[in-house]
Amino acid sequence: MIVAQNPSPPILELRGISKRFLKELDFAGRMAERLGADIHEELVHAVDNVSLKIQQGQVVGLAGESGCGKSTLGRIVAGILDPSEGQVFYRGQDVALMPAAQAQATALKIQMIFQDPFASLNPRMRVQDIIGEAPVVHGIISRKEREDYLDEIMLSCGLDPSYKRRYPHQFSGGQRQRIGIARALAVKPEFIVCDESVAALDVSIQAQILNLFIELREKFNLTYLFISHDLGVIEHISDHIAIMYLGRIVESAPSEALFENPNHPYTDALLREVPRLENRHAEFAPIRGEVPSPLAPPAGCHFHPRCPRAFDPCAKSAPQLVTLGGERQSACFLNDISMSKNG
Amino acid sequence: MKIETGFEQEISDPLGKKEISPLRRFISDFCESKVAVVGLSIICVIILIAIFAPLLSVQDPYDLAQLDIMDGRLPPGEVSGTGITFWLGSDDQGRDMLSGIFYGLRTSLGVGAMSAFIALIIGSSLGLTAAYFGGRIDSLIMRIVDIQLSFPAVLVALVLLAILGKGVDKIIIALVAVQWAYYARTVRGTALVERRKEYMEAARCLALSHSRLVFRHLLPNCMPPLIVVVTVQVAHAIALEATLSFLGIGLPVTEPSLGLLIANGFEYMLSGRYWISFFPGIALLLTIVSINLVGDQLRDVLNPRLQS
Amino acid sequence: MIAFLIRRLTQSGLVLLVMSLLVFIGVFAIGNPVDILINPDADQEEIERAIKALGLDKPMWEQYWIFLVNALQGDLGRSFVFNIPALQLIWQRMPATLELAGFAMFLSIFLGIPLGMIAGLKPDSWVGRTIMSGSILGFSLPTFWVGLMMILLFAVYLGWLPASGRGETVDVFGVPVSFLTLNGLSHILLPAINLALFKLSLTIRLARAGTREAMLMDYVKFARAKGLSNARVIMVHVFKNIMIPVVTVLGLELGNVIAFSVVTETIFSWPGMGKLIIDSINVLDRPVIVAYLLMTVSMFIVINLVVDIIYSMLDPRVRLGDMKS
Amino acid sequence: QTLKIGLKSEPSSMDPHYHNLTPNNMMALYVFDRLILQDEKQNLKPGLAVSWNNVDELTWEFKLRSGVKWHDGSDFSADDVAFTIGRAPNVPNSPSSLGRYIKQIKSVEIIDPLTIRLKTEKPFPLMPTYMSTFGIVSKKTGTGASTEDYNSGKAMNGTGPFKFVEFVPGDRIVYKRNDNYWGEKPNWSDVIVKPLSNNSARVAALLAGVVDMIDFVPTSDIEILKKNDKVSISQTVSNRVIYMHIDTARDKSPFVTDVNGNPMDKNPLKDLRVRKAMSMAINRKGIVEKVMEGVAIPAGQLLPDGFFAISPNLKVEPYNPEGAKALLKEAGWGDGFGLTIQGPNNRYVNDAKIVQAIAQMLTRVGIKSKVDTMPKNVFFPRGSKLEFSFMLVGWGAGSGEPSSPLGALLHTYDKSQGFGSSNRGRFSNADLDAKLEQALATVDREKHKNLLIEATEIGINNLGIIPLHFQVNTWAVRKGLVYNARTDEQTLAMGVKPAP
Amino acid sequence: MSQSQPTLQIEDLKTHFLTKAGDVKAVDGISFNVNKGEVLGLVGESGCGKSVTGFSIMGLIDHPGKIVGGRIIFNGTDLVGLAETEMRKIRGRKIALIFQDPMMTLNPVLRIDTQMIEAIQAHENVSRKVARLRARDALGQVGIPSPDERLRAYPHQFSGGMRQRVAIAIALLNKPDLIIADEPTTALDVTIQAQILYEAQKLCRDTGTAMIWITHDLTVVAGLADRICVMYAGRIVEKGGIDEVLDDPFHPYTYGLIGSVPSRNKRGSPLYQIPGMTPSLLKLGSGCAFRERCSRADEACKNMPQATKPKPGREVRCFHPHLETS
Ligand SMILES: Nc1ncnc2c1ncn2[C@@H]1O[C@H](COP(=O)(O)OP(=O)(O)OP(=O)(O)O)[C@@H](O)[C@H]1O
Ligand SMILES: Nc1ncnc2c1ncn2[C@@H]1O[C@H](COP(=O)(O)OP(=O)(O)OP(=O)(O)O)[C@@H](O)[C@H]1O
Ligand SMILES: [Mg+2]
Ligand SMILES: [Mg+2]
Repeated sequence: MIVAQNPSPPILELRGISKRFLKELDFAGRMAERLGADIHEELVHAVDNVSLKIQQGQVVGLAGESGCGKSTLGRIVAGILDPSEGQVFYRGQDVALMPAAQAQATALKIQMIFQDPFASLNPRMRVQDIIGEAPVVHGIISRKEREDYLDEIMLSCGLDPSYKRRYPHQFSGGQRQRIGIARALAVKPEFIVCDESVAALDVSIQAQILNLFIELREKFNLTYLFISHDLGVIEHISDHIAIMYLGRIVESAPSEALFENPNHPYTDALLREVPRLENRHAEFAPIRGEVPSPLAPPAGCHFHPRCPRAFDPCAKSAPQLVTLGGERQSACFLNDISMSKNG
Repeated sequence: MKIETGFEQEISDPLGKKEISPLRRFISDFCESKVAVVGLSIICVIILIAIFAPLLSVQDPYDLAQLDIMDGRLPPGEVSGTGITFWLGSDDQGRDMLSGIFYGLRTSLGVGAMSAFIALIIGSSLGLTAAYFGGRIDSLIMRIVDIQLSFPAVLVALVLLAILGKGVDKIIIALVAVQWAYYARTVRGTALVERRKEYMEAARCLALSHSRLVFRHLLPNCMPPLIVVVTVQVAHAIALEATLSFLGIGLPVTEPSLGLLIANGFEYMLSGRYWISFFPGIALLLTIVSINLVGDQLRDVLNPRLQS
Repeated sequence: MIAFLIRRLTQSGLVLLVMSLLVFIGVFAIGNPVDILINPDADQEEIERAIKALGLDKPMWEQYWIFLVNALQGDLGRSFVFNIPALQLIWQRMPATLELAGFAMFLSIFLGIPLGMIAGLKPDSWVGRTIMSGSILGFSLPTFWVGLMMILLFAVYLGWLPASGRGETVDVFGVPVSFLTLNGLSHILLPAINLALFKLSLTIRLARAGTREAMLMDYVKFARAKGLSNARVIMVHVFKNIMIPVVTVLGLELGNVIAFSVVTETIFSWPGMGKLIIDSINVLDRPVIVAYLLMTVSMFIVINLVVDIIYSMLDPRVRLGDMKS
Repeated sequence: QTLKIGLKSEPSSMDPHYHNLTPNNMMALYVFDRLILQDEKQNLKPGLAVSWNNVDELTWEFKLRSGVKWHDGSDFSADDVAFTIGRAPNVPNSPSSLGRYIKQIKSVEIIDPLTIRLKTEKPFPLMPTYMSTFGIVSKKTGTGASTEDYNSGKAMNGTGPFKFVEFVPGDRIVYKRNDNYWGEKPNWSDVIVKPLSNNSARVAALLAGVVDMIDFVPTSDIEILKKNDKVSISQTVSNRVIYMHIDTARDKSPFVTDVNGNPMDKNPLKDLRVRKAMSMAINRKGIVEKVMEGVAIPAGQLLPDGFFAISPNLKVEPYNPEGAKALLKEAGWGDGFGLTIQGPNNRYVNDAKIVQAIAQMLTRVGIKSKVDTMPKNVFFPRGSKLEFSFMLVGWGAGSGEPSSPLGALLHTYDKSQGFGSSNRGRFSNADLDAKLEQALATVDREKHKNLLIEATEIGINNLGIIPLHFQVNTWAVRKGLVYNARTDEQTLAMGVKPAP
Repeated sequence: MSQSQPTLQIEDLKTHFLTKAGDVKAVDGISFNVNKGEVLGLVGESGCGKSVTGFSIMGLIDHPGKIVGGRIIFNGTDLVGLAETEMRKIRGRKIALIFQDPMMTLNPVLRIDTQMIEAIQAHENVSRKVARLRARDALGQVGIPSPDERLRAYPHQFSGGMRQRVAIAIALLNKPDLIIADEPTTALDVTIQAQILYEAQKLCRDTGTAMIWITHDLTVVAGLADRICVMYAGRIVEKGGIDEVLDDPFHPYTYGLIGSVPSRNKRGSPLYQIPGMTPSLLKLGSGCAFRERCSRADEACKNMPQATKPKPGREVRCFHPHLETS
């Protein structure tokens, strides 16, 4: 009974992840700064204290405007970047503390699919090497099994195996994206980070790839962290959605709940601006202003200068992400008020 | 935004049956320019001549015992004391100009290619190291590169050769010393761009080793600009060697390169004995111009920005 | 800007130091200038006296130290050959070289950019092809060979232009220049063209590549969509963009022009620094060699600095502070 | 009328005493007279001194010319000569001073304004020759004047045929005629001297009419210039002998190898027979004809015919490759050996080509030769450090007689006495040493001469050096002019005259 | 809506690129009208010829391209074959163009004011001062704060959205009759896109400027356009009022396109998927270009279908339109 109530740990958990990019000054720069020149170290808080749990088999969407830190977070999850602070747990184990062999195995378990179908494939390798290199190197398959294995993977990604001796440039964008997916699948991952994986594709192709994602998820029991700035796509594919603004998660909720009833004013505004087929002759009422520079984010709640409902405390301190019942979390001072009213 | 031309689409049409490797595609692009193809053919001929010079020559112009000073400065077509016909005349030492040019090509090309090759190895390893590891290593290497590049090549070579003395090895050292930095800079530049591309991230995601990343993924993608730099630098090296020989430093006189042949014949120019300087000059011109023609077309073909 | 200057100055100081040391060691390694300078008739005692007089009997490190201390006070030593301060010797020769280099640069810029732009605008026309073929030739021909051919053709066979020397000069602010008199101009023309040929080709290629690239850019199309005349699009939008690579590369090449004048000056007997350095190397006149190299390097440093500043003015996207070198 | 001269070598300074170097000494002649002058054949003739003689073995008396005026108008006197003798060896920073020609003078005695006596420690027969090597400067302007003052013209106050106008290093030197010159007045009101170091450029400048006269016409262009009707040529043999210096002293010589190029413990060059064979293997006529294009004279001794103390017994070694082979065999080197010949490539006329030609010839008789030529700046220091085995060098006897090459090249190396300073082969022969030293202490002209001839014969017969040829120097002038070609390679505007 | 002549009337326009590999029929016989004050949406997948249509109208086809047939009647004049000098007077003054990538359309090395003032002075003989004032007003009009200072800035000092607004301001400078907007929001975030769409909409309403909005994003057109043309492989396969077409597409391609847009009611389930991919314009056969990917295709489709008008105000090029659903 107790065991049942304590389900297995989430496949992936982020705790207090921060990533800072610091552009340091060299010797001359420091001298000049002393002398009063207008030069400073530039610190970008790309990801700021993000916590997130992803359950086995879930698709978690991560949305937000350009530069809000989505890709950075995705890269940290995929192990390409190390976080400046915080821990990444994979199946309950801190990735940073794993012994080397296990760390490598985990690294293979988490794969990434990229945005640019042109830049994400090595133009000087044949498809068979792009897909087949890593499984052979890591001993997942033997060299002899390679051909069959390639055929199998390519087929499941909707690629004709007879193309495997070709180079990436001989494929269309959609096919290239499939090759990228096949490359990731070839090392038998459990978790896939999709960073804007359909953003560069035409609608009709985009639909093909989205369908492929859904299909593969069932077939291989995959878990996705699906990053996109296109809320339509996110809404379509995700079970759970996290909205980021300037490095912080401002709201995180199951998709239905989020779209039905956004809590954070930023989520609210964002959702209203998503163009939809159903909205004809729309009256556009945009949020004023643009995302501030991450070099000098506004104090307090980063969103407050653009927020129609901002009030005093918003400029002073940053609201914490609080659980609002169910799986919904939001970081807004308005919730404190409504909660205190309710309570 | 990429504008796709019909041409490219045809080649890359995944539904089509044609399979065209990058090499084939590159060759077809290259052959677009007739001049470049002519240039390439000339280079091939020149290389063949250089390789087979001993078979093609009536005389070993580097073997003093085969030269007779009494055959010196014969005009084209004259017959030497030993019965050899000097089709392009002979120089002041009685060296058959045609044989001299064949051997000179050998030396010039050899020196150019060798120095470019060594500089390529040194420069690109340093450049790759700098780009891949970044940080202090990068700054250190690149500062040295900057310093090296801020010295004009002629001067460095001049001073260096004055110190080192004569010899094929010496001139190769000098040429490498003035060339490596170009490769380092080029490789680093491209490697920095390529390193940030998503395929590198993907490769890292696949937990591949550093050496695999650098040599199998990064290096091949840095090649196109390198190839262009190599051609240009080979041409430069040949010209620079000729210039240095002309200034009287560089190669030993008994084993003249094209530049040295020109320099030797230069003083006979005014007196009407044009052949000593003129024919090697033409050979040098042909060599450098055709290398540059090829390099030019390579630059166009390999430049992603001009590629449709 | 300050950071940029500090970075540059420290770097330059280092370069100068390292370079002077290397040259010092290098020249030391070649040998003793006295063997060449001295009259062959001289006996051993005389040789020793001369070695002492030139301070060459001291160990190298001591010589270098003495040199450094003096150099910091602006004294780069006296020419062994001419017995005048090496710096003064170079100053005397510098205007001639700078004039030659400047004139060559002038030619390559004012011919190269228009030609390159024409070739870039009409890459497939016969004009464009001719220009490009010409530039490949100019790029490939070794300077010395062209110089010889030019003398042969223009001076000897045609007799149009003088073969060598500098011709009449006029003092402008105390600096003799020759391009102001007809005679001077006729003297400078051949060497300047000779020296300019390579840079001219380079400029043509840069301008052509830049133009071709710019013409493909959206902003050119947008400019035309605004209804601008072709002339304005080319002279303003395209031109300003190609100026960036042209100025940067040519600026840096100015250093090379000055260096390459070694060859041109030798052929045309132009009384500049290039000839001086060759002569000095031939007689191992170490103070002059070191001073010359220090001077040219300093000149490069200044040129690079100016180029970077111009670059940052031409390209508003660039901040000087971010520049490394 | 203006005369424009294109010179191969530029003087390094206008100071007549700064640098003992042919271009300097020659340009100094334009402005500064000497006590004794040399004619174009290097015979001595009166200059500022009208006569000279020995008062005793150790004292030389010079009678000075009267009525000579300095360019600034003041009078010339013995004071100036004394001042010059004091200054010439002591110019600060001089890389090569004139002290060599003056150090024998123990004291100077001014008898009257036009008589001066020079005393030596030992009898010194070369005194008049040495007094013809340096220009006399004015005491008035010269006192305290530095080299810079001469370059700028401030101290350029001479008695010579030309007055100094300006010196722009690397570009030109300008003179104008001294209308008050005591001797024959030059034909030119103005002279512009331009340094044109590049051979072809110099010829081109003459052809293009930029200059009226050039020196060191490259051998390859002489033929065509002779045919050109706009110019004329004047030639004469020079006092410069081109020779091969041989390592005759060491048992193991650095560049002698066995036939296969391996180092060898024996030095065949020590064997006179081998040296003789090498000399016989060299086709001097071939070199003169083909390399020098006829502009040289095969040499059998240290100075060409017509100079002082020429041996009538020494003949040019005939070309005899068969004899050379036989001789080599006799000496036990029938299989030959390996040798690298060094030489400069920018010092003498066609130097690098001669080296190659010699390598050809030696190879043909079995001495496998390689060639290594280098710029003079590298060559001479290395040669002086005895790094070579067999090298090409040249020697111009500035004094016009054989004691200078004998002392510098063939006398045993002796630092303390200043002998053998250029003896890069370390040839040593006690007989020769004795004869030469005796000659140098013999004031009697005839005895002196015979001793020198004997010494020369010893040196040449023992092949301390192998003489190749004497350079013939060539000047080219615009048609309508003639130049009295000089054996000492000097190019003097005074010697240029309109063609008769 | 008045019955006056449409601002732009395109009849059977054909623009081909005569490349070495063959003729690329980028635009192959399209016809449509744009009326005053109307927003026409031109949608289609990448490479179907949308931009080429826009450039054809502007007379700015790149080198191997040529208008090989048809007429472009703008305010009564045929622009095809118009002299370059005449065309220049129309460009930027009567018809303005906005491009997709705001990073690329402004010249990076020229200041904003230079680029705006030249656009005015190219058409009107006014002083710099006056032109500058007008430029400032235009910037204000598109909602750029403190336009006076911003005029002196360089493009790189602006964010993407701001740059696109500058481009719009430039388009507005000469109060054109027609604006061709070629995917002006594709590179922008949703929030910024909303701002641009807002400006564009306001503009058409306030000034009565007609607009052709080129995009591949049906959802954007849905909110903005009055009428829509769907392009496929150089031809317009369907056109009509926005509501009618989106609610009731006739052409199988339009049908598929709409089906493949993710939307609320299709969440989680697979999207409608058009098989295959866009064909190469080089190798188009004579028949319907879509037939390879079309589920309804049959022998008839090997011929080129002609435009039919199954309903008033609607037009479709298909032998087997989805008429039964309506
Ligand atoms: N390597 C880096 N060095 C410095 N700053 C960086 C680096 N990578 C990202 N940043 C900064 O971190 C912030 C977040 O970047 P990130 O790429 O994660 O944004 P994003 O949400 O993926 O944006 P987009 O939607 O444009 O892809 C940005 O401001 C970016 O400039
Ligand atoms: N300069 C050119 N040379 C050859 N073909 C061209 C050229 N420009 C465009 N094309 C062809 O014309 C066709 C239509 O191009 P166009 O740019 O109009 O497409 P688009 O619909 O705007 O696509 P996108 O959505 O990618 O902007 C393309 O297939 C392209 O291959
Ligand atoms: Mg991103
Ligand atoms: Mg387009």
